[in-house]
Amino acid sequence: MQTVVTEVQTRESDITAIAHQPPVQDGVPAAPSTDPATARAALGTMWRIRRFEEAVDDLFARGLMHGTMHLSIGQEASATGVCLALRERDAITSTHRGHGHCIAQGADLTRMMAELLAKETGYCRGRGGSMHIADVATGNLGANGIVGGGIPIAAGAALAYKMRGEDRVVASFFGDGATNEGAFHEGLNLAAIWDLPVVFVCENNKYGMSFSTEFSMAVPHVADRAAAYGMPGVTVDGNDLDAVHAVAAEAVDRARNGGGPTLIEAETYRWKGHSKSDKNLYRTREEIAEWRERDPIVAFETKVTESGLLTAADITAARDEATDAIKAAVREANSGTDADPGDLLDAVFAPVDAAPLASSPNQDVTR
Amino acid sequence: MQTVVTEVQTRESDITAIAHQPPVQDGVPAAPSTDPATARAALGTMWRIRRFEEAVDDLFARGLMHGTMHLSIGQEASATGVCLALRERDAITSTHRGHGHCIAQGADLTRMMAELLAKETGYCRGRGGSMHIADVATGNLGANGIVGGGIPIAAGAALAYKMRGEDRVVASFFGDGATNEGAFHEGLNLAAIWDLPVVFVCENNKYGMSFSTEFSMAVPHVADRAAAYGMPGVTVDGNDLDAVHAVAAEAVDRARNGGGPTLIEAETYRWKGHSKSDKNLYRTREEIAEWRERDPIVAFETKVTESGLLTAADITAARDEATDAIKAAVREANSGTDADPGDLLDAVFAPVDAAPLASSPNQDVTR
Amino acid sequence: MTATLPQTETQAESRELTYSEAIREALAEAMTADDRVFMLGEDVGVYGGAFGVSGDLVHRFGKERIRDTPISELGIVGAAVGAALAGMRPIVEIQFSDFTCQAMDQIVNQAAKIHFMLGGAVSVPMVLRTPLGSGTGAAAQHSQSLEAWFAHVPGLKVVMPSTVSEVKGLLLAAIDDPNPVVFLEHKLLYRTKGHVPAGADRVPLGRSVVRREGADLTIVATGIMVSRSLEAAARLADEGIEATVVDPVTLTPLDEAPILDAVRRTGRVMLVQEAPGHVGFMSEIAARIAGSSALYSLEAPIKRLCGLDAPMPYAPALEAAMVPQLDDIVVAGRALATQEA
Amino acid sequence: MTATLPQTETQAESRELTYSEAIREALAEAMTADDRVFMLGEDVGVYGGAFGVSGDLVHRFGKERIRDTPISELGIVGAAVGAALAGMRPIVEIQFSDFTCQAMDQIVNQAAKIHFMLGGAVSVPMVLRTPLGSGTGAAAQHSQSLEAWFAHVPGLKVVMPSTVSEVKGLLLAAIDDPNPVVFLEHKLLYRTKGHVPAGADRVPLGRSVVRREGADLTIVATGIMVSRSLEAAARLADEGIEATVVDPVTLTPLDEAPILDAVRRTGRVMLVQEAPGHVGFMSEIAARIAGSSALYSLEAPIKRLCGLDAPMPYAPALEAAMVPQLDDIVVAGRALATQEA
Ligand SMILES: Cc1ncc(C[n+]2csc(CCOP(=O)(O)OP(=O)(O)O)c2C)c(N)n1
Ligand SMILES: Cc1ncc(C[n+]2csc(CCOP(=O)(O)OP(=O)(O)O)c2C)c(N)n1
Ligand SMILES: [Mg+2]
Ligand SMILES: [Mg+2]
Repeated sequence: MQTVVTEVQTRESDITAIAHQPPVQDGVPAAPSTDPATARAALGTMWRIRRFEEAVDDLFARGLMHGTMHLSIGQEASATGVCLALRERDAITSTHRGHGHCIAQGADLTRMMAELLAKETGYCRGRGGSMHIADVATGNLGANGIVGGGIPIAAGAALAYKMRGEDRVVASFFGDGATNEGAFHEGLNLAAIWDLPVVFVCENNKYGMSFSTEFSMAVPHVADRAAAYGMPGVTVDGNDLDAVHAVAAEAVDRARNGGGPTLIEAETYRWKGHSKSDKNLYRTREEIAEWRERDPIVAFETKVTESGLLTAADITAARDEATDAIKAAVREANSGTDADPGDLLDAVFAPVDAAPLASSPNQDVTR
Repeated sequence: MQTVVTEVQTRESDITAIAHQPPVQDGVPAAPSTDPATARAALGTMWRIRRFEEAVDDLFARGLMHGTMHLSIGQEASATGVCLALRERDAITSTHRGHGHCIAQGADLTRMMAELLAKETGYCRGRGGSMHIADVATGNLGANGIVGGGIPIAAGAALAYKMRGEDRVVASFFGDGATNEGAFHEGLNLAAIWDLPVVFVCENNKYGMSFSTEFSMAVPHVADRAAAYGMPGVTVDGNDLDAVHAVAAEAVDRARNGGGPTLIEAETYRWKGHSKSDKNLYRTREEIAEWRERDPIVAFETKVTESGLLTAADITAARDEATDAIKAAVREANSGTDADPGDLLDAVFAPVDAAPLASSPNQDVTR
Repeated sequence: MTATLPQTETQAESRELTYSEAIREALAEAMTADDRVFMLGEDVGVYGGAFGVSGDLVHRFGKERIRDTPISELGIVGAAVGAALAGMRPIVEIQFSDFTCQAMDQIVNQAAKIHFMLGGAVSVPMVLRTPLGSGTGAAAQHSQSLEAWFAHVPGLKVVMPSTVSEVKGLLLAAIDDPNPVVFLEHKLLYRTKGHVPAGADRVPLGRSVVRREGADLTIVATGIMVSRSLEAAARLADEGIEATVVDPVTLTPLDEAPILDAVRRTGRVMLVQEAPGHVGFMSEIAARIAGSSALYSLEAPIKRLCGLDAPMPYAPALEAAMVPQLDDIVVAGRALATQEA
Repeated sequence: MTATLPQTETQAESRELTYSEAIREALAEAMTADDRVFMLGEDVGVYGGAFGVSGDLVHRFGKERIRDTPISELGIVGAAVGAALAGMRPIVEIQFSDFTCQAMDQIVNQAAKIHFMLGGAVSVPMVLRTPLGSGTGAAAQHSQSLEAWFAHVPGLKVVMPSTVSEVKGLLLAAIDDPNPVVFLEHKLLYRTKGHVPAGADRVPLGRSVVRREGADLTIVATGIMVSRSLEAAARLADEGIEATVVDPVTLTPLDEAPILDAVRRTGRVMLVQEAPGHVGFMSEIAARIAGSSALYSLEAPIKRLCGLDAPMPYAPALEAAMVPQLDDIVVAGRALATQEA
């Protein structure tokens, strides 16, 4: 338990460096495309996600990374837009396709990369890998290898905040495929009946692995499912950062003020296969090409340069900084020590005697 | 497997004795209250359910019955109305509160009572008891001790019928509480995307054990949940036999003709406690009294006598016949031999060598 | 031993309570002492719990902390995991242990693994209480004993309290524990009575208890089989056969030493559980004995007396035939003790 | 032996196939021979299955019979139960055995018990195929070996095919069987090659196989540990230590005689499994030995060499350290064989 506490303290300084929320005017948070600092930060986040995953793709291809991986390239706006709408001390639950969420919450790229490279210096000491990556200090309650696994967990965290009278919110990410799991139904129902401060964010990238949403559900939109829980459901262009941010900000605000949960469906697309073993037999080249045209990063760059908010130089700088940051992260991560098999058995249980829990602060996985 | 086949044959004659479906005029089945034979049969069924459960209640109270029990007294119209809308060779899945469904499908009262009295002559040879009672020959795929357990099973049976091109329908009974289980969500979604011939029948008796639907879900009606699956959802007065039958007949017809599933919510009430251990602390005497006023049997009797369809003598006869039938069932059941602990281990697996499956007819649990 | 609650009162004071009351007392004391502790489950509120364990707690602690839930086992266990991650101390009740099947993903893939998967950054301090066992005529979907499953999952602690006097202290220790603890209560114990310390004394997890000493035979038993075995041992003693009875109490992490010691002293072992024998918890006890030097002390094959490998039937005679009864234990114990070495 | 399919072809013909191909061949032959057989699961259609097992079957049998499903493990296993009750022969694939946790209610409370609960009036002829095990860097939620759970559930048959040459015949026998069969395929076996009979010969369930004879030591191993143990046995043979290797193949119902016989002949036993040892399947094997007269033949304590009692880590070195490797088996085998009696 002590570890957690120390962790929170060391991380504090880094995190405040991350421009998180756009300024609020007349109670409404400004669109990212209208505030230069926010626009720059958001663009930086999206590029960090993109470059991080390109690096991961490359490391896997060269046999330098192990296991499996699920890339969110093409989906950067939904992670970024939602997390931009959160405050410090809010939390998220993430998925198997979770690098973007983790980065958007402000995790350290080196420790993320170190985790994927199976280093002791990684966020999970090499025990978790890509599918379980989490920086608890930035409020990430964990990626999850189980489709839908994070949904009831998000409801539970929100319940804790509500019971303690804290005005904190949980954003729970999941895919379209996850909405067919019982966990989705039960988690949303609990959040609805208890008016919990959760925002359910479905990143609808049209497929659960190979199975199209056209066949996996009998309603046109995931958001239609909100009706079963008496909560607002809204579909948004998940590749439009401003649009995602706007619906998320509204939902977060409602959640924070006791208005209960919302189901957001962000329509987006993954450019890459589901995982390394995907031969893309279930979708057409044309469809992929069409969505690549709708690159969320390019769209945002075009918008903010056309409006004159940022210059071409700002754009280049954002991209280059991200590129450099990832390169540095790979380099530094690589120099970390490998995860050590020595204490596997000790690591199974949290020690009972380490710190009497009553005298320790609440375990509280956010900055 | 041979047993099943024999079973089907011996039962055939009894079952045709049960007036099952009302006559169809202009493609629409007549309301039970408009056809004397149907009205008589339906009333007989409702009384058999009522009397059967009263007898069970009494046997428990006197310590002559073991285990636990869940009575559906007050809910007779929904079981009766739905099963009346089914044809021979259609199937049902039932619940922990399943005596009514079993009787409405035409099961033999003596074998039911024998089961509850833990006799070798019971439907399940005393192995199942009340919570697992089933007469497979009348298409009952089983009561279920697991809340929501029968829902995906119903979808699977319907899938089998559809794949084989048979025009058979499955009605799946469950309570309001069951609609909060993941199994409900997953079962309805499968039925929806595969356009399966299932009718989902929620007997909304306002409580899942002690928990009111007011608190267990955030929508006014269970039927509202149909929207998440793109299927019709309809709420009906579950104590009005004609009304239940009408919506069920429409849904069954749609299912049989390839129109896919329907979610029916039959609003009703259980007069008795959830089970023997219920102290009724969660509901008021007034509420119970109010619903007792809305007795589905009395309502139907009033309707058909006021309309002149049946005479007071018909009514008395229906009730007395049921009373006598139950008395006879208890008597006969009691004279059966007790279930025998001898073959417990042999009964775990169906024998592999008994009959080569390829040469046996399909296992097919309906008359 | 870690303690959330102050350990002020003396152990001297004790009252006769039922097993249910002792559990309820632990719940009440933990909630009084620590705001983070709360309880959720189906019908735990005004109904008082399917087996009456929560009783009147909702009136003392309110609906927020004695939280009725919809019938959604997966959802509520998941909610407990999330609440634990966010700093609470949830206690979730599953009405019958059979319904943990609905929640297995959250129990096994989430609660048990999160601490390890996240490299120790967080833990999941929650307790999952659930009644198991047969004897009530509830048949195959309401009578299972699934302790072997939980014990096999690394990351879960598993407790099977067999006595009224310890159940309170064990539950308090489980609530203290920073790890997920599965707390398995036998239905037939709920109404049994015993002396319970008035204070908040913990009974530490992970300690096997020798309930009786005897030189001829060791009986290892869990749950409801502990009292049944003690009764059998008393009967055997009348015949001059003295049995040691060991109760592991905590199945994971298992304290094997007292068991192995007893085997070394007695040379003969009988393992008694209610659950079906095949790949059950007692298989592990047999494997521990046969895998240690205690093997060399064995004077006869290890006798397992377990539930039959069948689903639980409804008929009372069949239900009784399914699991070891007092007479079965006496007969098997006598046979074992008198068997030629 | 019961047969759904005609047993015309001769056993002589055999081709080299991979384990995946052999499974696919069984699926195809069963579907060709019997209209009732169909397959459902996530991504079994055009994707060809998460591990490529169904491959091109959707093109040969169509989308109805090679049925892609939403991500709804509970729902699809339930649908298989219902289809089986209604006269079909469903084969359901769960992508990773970890996700059987989602479906446990339908597997355990429904499929396994319906035949018994309904007094034998119906049976549930279905096969649940699922890959288990580690070795792919997929970490704690995608690498479990849960065979002990299934084996502990009365009413389920549990098969763990360890060889390419038998997997086809075992799957055909599983499809024939009128009971629910859990068919556990190790991921690392999928690409291994072996000779497979061309015909539809069944390999009956419920028979342990002695894979190698040797007088010094008995190794009992399951799944991926069978080939690893055979390799270790070959190495030990180079040192003059001769091991018998027994593979139970079917965990429930277990054919214990060949194991006990081998123990009687060799006096020393090592039990090797990938799953964590605590309350695992090999605990049962140890219990069977120690519970029989084979006990008297033991010259040393029964050695269990199992996965560590921890969740599966991601890092390759840690993942490897978690489960018995070739060297571990050799070292432990040597120690056991040379231990003083
Ligand atoms: C319970 C469970 N079932 C199946 C899987 C295997 N699986 C991993 S990701 C995935 C697809 C998920 O689809 P979706 O929720 O839409 O997320 P996406 O991958 O599209 O981001 C599947 C089937 C899993 N990890 N967990
Ligand atoms: C999965 C599961 N959870 C909990 C229970 C315990 N239980 C039995 S019936 C019941 C209430 C069911 O409510 P509802 O579905 O509305 O049916 P009703 O009893 O009102 O007919 C509960 C909680 C169970 N049998 N199965
Ligand atoms: Mg998707
Ligand atoms: Mg109800």
